[in-house]
Amino acid sequence: SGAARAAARALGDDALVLAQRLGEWAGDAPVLEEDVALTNIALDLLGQARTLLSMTGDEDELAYLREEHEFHNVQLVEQPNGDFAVTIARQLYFSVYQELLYAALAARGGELAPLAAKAVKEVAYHRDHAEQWTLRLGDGTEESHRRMQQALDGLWRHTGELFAPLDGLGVDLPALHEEWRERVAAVVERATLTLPQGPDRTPWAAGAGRQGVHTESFGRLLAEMQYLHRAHPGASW
Amino acid sequence: SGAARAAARALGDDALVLAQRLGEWAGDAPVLEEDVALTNIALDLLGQARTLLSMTGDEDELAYLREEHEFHNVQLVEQPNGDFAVTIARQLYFSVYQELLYAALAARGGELAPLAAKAVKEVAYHRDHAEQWTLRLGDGTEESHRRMQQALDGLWRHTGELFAPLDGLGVDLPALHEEWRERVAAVVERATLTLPQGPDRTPWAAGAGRQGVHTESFGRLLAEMQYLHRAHPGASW
Amino acid sequence: DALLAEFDAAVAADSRIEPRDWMPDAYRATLVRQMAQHAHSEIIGMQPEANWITRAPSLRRKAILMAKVQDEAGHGLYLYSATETLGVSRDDLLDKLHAGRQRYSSIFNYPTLTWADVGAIGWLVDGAAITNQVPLCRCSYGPYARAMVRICKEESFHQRQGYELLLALSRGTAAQHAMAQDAVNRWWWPSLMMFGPPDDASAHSAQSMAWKIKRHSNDELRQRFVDICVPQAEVLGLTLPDPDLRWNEERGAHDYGVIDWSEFQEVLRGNGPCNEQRLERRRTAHDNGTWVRDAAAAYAAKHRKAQA
Amino acid sequence: DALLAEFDAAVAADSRIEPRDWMPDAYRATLVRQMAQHAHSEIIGMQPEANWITRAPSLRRKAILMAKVQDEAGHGLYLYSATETLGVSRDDLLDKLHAGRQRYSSIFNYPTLTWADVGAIGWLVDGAAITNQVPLCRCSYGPYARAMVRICKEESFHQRQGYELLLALSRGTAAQHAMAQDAVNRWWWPSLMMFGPPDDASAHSAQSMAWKIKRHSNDELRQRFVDICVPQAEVLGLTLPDPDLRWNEERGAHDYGVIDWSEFQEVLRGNGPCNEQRLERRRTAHDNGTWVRDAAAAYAAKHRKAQA
Repeated sequence: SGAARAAARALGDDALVLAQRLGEWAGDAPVLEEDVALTNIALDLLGQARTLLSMTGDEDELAYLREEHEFHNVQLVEQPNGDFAVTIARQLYFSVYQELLYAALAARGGELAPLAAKAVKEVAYHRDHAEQWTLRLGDGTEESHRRMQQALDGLWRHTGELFAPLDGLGVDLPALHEEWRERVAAVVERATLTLPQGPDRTPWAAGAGRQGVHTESFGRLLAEMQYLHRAHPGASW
Repeated sequence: SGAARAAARALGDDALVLAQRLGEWAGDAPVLEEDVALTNIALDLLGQARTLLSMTGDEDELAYLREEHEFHNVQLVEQPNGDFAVTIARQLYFSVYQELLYAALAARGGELAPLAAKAVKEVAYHRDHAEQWTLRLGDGTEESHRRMQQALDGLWRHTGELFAPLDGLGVDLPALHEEWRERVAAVVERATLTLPQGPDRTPWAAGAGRQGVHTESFGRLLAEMQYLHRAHPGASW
Repeated sequence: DALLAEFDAAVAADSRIEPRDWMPDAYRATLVRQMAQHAHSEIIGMQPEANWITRAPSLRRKAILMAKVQDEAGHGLYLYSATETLGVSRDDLLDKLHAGRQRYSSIFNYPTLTWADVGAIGWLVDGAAITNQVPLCRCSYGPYARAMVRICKEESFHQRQGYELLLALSRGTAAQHAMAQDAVNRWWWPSLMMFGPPDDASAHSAQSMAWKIKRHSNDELRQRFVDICVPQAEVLGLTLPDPDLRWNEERGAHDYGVIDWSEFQEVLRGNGPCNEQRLERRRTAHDNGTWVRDAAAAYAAKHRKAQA
Repeated sequence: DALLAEFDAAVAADSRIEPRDWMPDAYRATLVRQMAQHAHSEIIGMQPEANWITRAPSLRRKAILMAKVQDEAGHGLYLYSATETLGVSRDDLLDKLHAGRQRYSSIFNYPTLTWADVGAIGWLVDGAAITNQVPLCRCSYGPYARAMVRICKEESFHQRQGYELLLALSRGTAAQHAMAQDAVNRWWWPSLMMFGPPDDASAHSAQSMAWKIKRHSNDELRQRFVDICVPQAEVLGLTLPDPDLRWNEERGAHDYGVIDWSEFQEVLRGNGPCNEQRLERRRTAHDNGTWVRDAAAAYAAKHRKAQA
């Protein structure tokens, strides 16, 4: 159905945009092992994006020729990389969500189940990676603790959106919210950090990526991603 | 003639690209007076660019639809803003050059003379602005001295290119080099700084913006500048 | 006492209060609060528009936008200077802004998502600002009133440019028209909120009106703005996103829908879409500039000494 | 003495020298220098290609490029590990790189100006690297030889992908074809320089050949590379920018033009187009990562203590 396709496309947008953000790290990670790990995660996400977008159209037309408001990714994934703590906080919030989501999709069967069953294994690694770093940064030095807490707090307002109902998905997203919160809280607590207390969504009603409304930095992300493709209309690469 | 048009276009590209770089500062200057001053300089340059480009074609087609290698600006103007000292060093080198160049163009008459006569007054202000800040930073604190010297040194390798002969311009650019060096040296000396000693051009023969070869950051500058225009082919704004 | 009586008489006679005149502490405090907020709004207000300088889709539009952002920096300069006549320094005011102890207009906590937002800010946000500010040109405090005369002139120029930008989009391609409509949809309600809470909930209004710092109530100005915008929207070929908007023959004015004041309060509390981003960017620019300001001060001190 | 004789015999017999074996100090120093340079080249080499990850013009190409850059990080890891078997730590090697006391391949001091450069690097730079490295798979030092086996396999994959990227451009639109030709024009000569100075001017070659760290002279390898590239360029439909390039029936090899070794020396001296930029970016990434590495170390120490 149209709604199912739109839902698949929204998940594809999530994966694509986060892959793009992680791709910005290449060569600049704090240790060489993280250059490998972050690129690895980016590649998994890019693979998921390609599968999901291809289910609903031509992957390159979708990635390169849509305007900003036609992307339906959550705002969390488009948030700038910031320092390594911000990237890890974004990974923690998103990978726990994605793991729950893909597990539910795999369990329920249907068109997305094969992708979800494969992706849930990849995402388990992403989540483990984010957890390990949350522990190290939270329970590392005073500076790393401060930065990690600040990162968790700063992105918290983009987490509520993850659990807004998504038509056509066939998964009850709001029902996953509590489980997500418990899993995140458990890691955060082990890391000697505090689960943020502020609002978990922006109060601005229109502020939801799922409705095609994004944040200022997303326009620049798209400009960079799409420029070359758009500069050569109709070319094959 | 074709060569004269190409030369006018190259000067227009210089002004356009530097205006674009200075435009990146808007809202982020170290003091409010500099938000005014840097934007003012950017506006002057943008005005020069529009006049020069319009003499050789449609200003927007030229600004928005050429590829990187079709821009013939010197590499100096495309160098990233860096800190305020880098921006000031770039302004100093370029405004002293532009003042000499426009004065020569105004004196010789011909098609570019009216523009040059007007622009030389604007550029005298740009040069004065750069001089005043070179003095303050050079003869300010230890940190500002260090940063200013580093900025002068870092950009020095892009200054030789300014005086490469430019066909069709009708001004003997190499002949202006010595005067430029003396003027820059006088300011640098008053600022208790040292005129850089290293090579004043990159040894890579192909490294000349006037031949359409640029530096890595230029591609990103163009992507940002041209994206929106290219995303709506044929639209009027 | 005599000073207060003299002050009250001057205000009543519509004379200007000048920096050297005696004034009540509360009058001074109210002015500092309002003028500082106004100055801060000019400099924070550069951010959402500067966001599009590097991406402006034609050179003509780029020049117009640069000039506008430059004017805003200039307005900031006048307003900080005018505020300094009340005995507070710009540095002090900036410190208070950066510490979150003084406000700027909440409207700048909304993002500029597309090029059309530049037009919508010009038409609606500058339009609302002018409606607010024109009466301030007759404000009882002289330096503020004079700054506003100059600012209003430039603002109305910006407002026309914004309108013209939107008109070009509205009459452009389908994608451009949609971009313009989307921007108006997002900016309309926040613009109405720029006039502040309804009169019955406005904390400072009565005293400010008595002092002739303020000359019309929030709701009066809001109504005036709505009445101006409706016919302009028609010419633009764009819809204002309010199903309750209609001409009321009896009142000789437009009725409009209920404003979501809970959103206003949230944004005011710091939870708007861009509050943190705006303040953080301002702080970063200021911090990155510290060594430059220090250098300028050191240079000036050296050369004063050398001349002495 | 006996140890040296044993070492020489092992090398002569084409046995592998292993980390615990005795080896001459100069052999060890030569290996450290060469392996460190090789490891540094992998990590600096990520920069020119990573420059295009965010702008790759199709998702398929983006995935291929990401995977390639990831492989380079992986190669860096193997090579630092292999170098550590000689008793120097990665931290120490990185410090020397950042201080400019150890080198990386000069080729990475050239910029990637267009998307086609990604293809040209794959075809020419990786091609030259493989030509250099295949003989290293039989290098006398075991850990280095084994690392090279793995690396060469992946590099030849990258080389084919680069070739295929250029082929698609060459057969694409006129603008794409021009982009490919321009990239080949810029990368051809620097690639030839990757084999190092001519044999008669090469400082370290003779001893390295005797030690079987090196197995062919610079000029031999360069000739091999040219002979491989010429027919490939023909299939690509691209011209190599050397008017003197032609088949020499007598030698059974291609003659080629004179290399501008002054450029090579300048780039080596630090005056190439990107020397400062590459090293500065590396240092910045390293410095920005200090607090992260410190945190990981502190965490590990705490939890070791907790378990003890």
